[in-house]
Amino acid sequence: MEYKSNELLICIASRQMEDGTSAFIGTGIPMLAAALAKRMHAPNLIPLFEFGGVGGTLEVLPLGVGDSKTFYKAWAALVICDLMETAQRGMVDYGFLGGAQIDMYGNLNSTVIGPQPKPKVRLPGSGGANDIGSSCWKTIAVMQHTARRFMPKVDFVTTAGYLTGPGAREAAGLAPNSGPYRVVSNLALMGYDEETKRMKLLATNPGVTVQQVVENTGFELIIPDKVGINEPPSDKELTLLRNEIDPGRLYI
Amino acid sequence: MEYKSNELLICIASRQMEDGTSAFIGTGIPMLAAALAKRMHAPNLIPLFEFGGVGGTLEVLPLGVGDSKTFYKAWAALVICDLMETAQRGMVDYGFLGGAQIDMYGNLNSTVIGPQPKPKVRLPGSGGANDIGSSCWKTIAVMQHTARRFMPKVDFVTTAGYLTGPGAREAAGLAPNSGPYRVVSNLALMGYDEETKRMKLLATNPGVTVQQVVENTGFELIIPDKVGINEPPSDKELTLLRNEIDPGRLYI
Amino acid sequence: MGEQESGLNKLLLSPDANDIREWLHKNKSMVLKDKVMSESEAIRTFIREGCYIATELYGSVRAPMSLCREVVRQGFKDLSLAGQGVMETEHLISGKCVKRIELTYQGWEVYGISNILRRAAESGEVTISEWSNASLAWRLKAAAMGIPFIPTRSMLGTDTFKYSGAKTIECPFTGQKLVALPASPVDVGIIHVHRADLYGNCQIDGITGFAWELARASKRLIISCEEIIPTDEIRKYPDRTIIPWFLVDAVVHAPFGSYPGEMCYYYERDKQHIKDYIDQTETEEGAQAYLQKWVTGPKSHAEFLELVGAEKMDELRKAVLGR
Amino acid sequence: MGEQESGLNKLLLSPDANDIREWLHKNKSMVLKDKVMSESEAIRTFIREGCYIATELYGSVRAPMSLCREVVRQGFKDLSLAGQGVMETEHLISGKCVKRIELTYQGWEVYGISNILRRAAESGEVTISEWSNASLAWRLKAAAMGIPFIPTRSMLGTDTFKYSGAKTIECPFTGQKLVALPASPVDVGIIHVHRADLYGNCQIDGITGFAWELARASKRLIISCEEIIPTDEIRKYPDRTIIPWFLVDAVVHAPFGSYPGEMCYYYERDKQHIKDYIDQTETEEGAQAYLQKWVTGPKSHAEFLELVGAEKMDELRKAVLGR
Repeated sequence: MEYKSNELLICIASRQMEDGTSAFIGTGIPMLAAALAKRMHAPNLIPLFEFGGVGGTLEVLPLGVGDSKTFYKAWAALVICDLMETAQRGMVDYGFLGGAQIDMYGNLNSTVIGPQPKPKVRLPGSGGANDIGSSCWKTIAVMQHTARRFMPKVDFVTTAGYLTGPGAREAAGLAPNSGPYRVVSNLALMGYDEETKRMKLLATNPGVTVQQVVENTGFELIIPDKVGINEPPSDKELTLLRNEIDPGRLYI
Repeated sequence: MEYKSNELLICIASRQMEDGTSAFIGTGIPMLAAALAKRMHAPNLIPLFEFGGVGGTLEVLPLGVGDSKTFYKAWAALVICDLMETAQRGMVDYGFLGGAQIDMYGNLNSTVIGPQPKPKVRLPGSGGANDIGSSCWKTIAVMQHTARRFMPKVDFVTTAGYLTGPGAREAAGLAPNSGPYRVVSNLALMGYDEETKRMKLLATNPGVTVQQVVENTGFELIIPDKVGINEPPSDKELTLLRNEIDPGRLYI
Repeated sequence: MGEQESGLNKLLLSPDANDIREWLHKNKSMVLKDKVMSESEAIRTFIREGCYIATELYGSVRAPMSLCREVVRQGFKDLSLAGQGVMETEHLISGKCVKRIELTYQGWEVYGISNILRRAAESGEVTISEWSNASLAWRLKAAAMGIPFIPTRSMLGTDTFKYSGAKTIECPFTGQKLVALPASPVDVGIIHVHRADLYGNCQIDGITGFAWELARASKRLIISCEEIIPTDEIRKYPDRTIIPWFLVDAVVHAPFGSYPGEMCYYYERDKQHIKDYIDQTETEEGAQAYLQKWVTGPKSHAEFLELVGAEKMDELRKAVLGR
Repeated sequence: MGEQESGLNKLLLSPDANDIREWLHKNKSMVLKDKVMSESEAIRTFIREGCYIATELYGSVRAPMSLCREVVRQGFKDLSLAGQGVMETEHLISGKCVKRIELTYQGWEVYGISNILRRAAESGEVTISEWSNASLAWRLKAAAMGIPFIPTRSMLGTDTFKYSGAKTIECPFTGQKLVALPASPVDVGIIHVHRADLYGNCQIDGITGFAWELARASKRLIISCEEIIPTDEIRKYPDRTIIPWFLVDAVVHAPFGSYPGEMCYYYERDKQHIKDYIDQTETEEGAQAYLQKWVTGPKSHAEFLELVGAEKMDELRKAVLGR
């Protein structure tokens, strides 16, 4: 089946979600990805919404992280502090993040382009991103892949990735063994090198070459000897997305 | 009408409660005093129970500060942290306290007689007393009056009074303008001298002489030129206490 | 102890717990009295130029829209804002009521960024300090607890910290580096709830966001509610009271008070209205035209609801998800 | 910075947030599974000698009596206890299960002091550090929040502070002296609730004491409940869930689990039983006789309830105050 670019993004993001884990879900692609994962390989994935929804069915798509659909048939409708503290306590596995810019250590900018006091472009700000990036064990960024977004130094570190490299998170006071895990882009899937904490290519999307990924990345991306190729969305994934998850085409 | 010693205590404690104020109420005498005050001069007194009951009617007497009667027809059934934080924020006017020992600065001991690690008598411990004494604006102690209980130096400061005198609460980090306000005993009603923060006699109970109060006080009590005499329990007070407030004679 | 770092921005209100104690003691009381009044009276009575105000919840969900519209109507020019909001706070910015924002997020989630915030921030019309969702909620929690700060791990190592007003500290027990979040008392908190009695005892259905924290951090608290219920109903279910009366200064009866946002179990959001609004606010002229038609045009919430129309409200009531 | 003062007593568990993070990550999961088991299995599975345990609520109100009796039955000898309790914790002391207490209050309120605590403390059988009700609750709250300490004004200037394990600090914003309360994670928390589903999602009526805090501060959490309800009922009222399943390790069905204490809206306390118990515990022999008859005598909660008798339970159910 034919598919659109954001359908591919959703499917690849979805495949990163592990059954039996918990994940902070933001509005948009992560929401659809979680809804898809729950219907595919991860029925026991627990979606958490930062304003309090815990374990909702995602039968009806929410339009925001405080939306009543985030706790429809959920096990608990709690409060923002409780959910953020649950993450701070170390009980949340994954967090999904977005942003306008990312660097090779996975630091994310969703605050400003240009200087903060007089910005060229004012972006929405941290929201829950900084908290999720500080406290979840693993974060997954979902990004548009261009050299202006994958850049050597982000204008503003909204959310901590590995900061300046190995040991920097711990030196800053953040919890050991936490940090960026994956980057899902329209071109490829990236991870991080264990030793250097630098972003590395894991797999290219269907029809995308390694060369294209490198050209669209503004910093030196680690290219391992073996780079995988992501499977395109399956018919089953697409059918679920289009017919069950987002029949009103709010997002796709 | 004839009355018993604890009926007198209850009535005098009750008269210290001001209409339109809030007070942390402990089990026993303060509970009956609050129930009486609400029916006499202070219908708008708001009783607070530290485990969460706010504004209950006290139609049925509770047996403890967590008892379901503390929130029967109450406006709110909250939690201990919330109530203690409300006091810490400065929203609670009065707190009632008890203890085995008190000194001239109103410091209270409800923890141990003798050394803490190997006590002669182990008492219950602070409970909410320390918190109430730290955070309420004014505290009222209800005590049995003997020279061994009103003593120069308490064995253990469970709950801060004026500590070592003027300025000591503030130096310890406690909020300005808070501290001990009244002591209601079976012999007399005491207050504190504004300047020295030392306990002073305000009024003797019916049939008690100033000399008797002094003899039963183990420290130098300030005796002002004018000492009042507490009114005995009125017929109305006694009738309310016996017929409405504690008809089952749980406390009186 | 390691070097203490400080965020660059000044706090809008002092986190000093003693000052707040004295203020609350002098100005609030536990006496139960009828606090029901109109939007107009509530805003006029409790908001002053220079005030630091905050709204709850977020994202067109249980947002105090009728009260925010009234703030714009009364023409305030110099407010400070705790910036966790969407349409409610956009109105305040668009209405030129706001000079300073302690911001965590101002955007439209799935619908994209806030053009109104962009114009205000890029022109320098408002000054902004940066915080995260949790750190802002925790700052309110510290104020609610009556303590001057709360420690956390959020914001460590980032520019979000640098452009905040927080400080780093060392844990006295573990030596760990932490962020000390200063308590954030607010001059006026504005919260929309499902039900309240005339004294201000409030019930909320569904997630309660940061209503608990904001209610307790507010020196003045204005409540709007979908329904005013008998106080006996409150007293029958005291365990449902999330905001007790003594925190509340005004109770405003505002059915559909969150419109065009949603109110769980009561009514759905008006997606089309919101979408049209967002399109319209792409330009400053469009934003001002919206304000004129929907905010300053109607003179009261009742007039606003006439503009919305009974049919639309019926439709949104019917569209709501049940339990 | 002024001189830092430290309480004399060592903490029983480290407040280090990183250690707790690692432990929870390794040992807990969000997977939904049937956790229903007996008192015997729950205690045997999750409590070990040396554990630091804590119960909720307090004062013969919603106390996890059936679970505490089972701890005594299983003959533990070296537990540490967070001491905010009455009969529930007296049983543990009387049963010689406890060596160390972080105490705030152990007494009978209107009925006077605890003879069992007196004997244990005065003989040196248990060692005690001192805390206040709020400081103990706040210590649990700090653990629940995932932070190593919380600042407060309580305990300042007193011997309660001196015999605690807290420290003083200076507020980085105001310079005010504060008490830093170390987070108090507990090895095993034990909470009795009105209703739970088989996964451990819990509902409580009335005041919720410090259930929220203890549930989140507990590395292992054992729930007993009056009723096990269908999970669909939980999902219909997600806003009633105070303890979500992922905090819970065991769900024990224990009707009249708080007897002889009360359970609001379900049953009254058995005043006579409590009064007789207190009289009997004036002597060590009496206390041991009570334990033999009521605690170690019956081999299970079911046998205990037989001893209580259906008639008594009916009477207490009827005596309860409504809403």
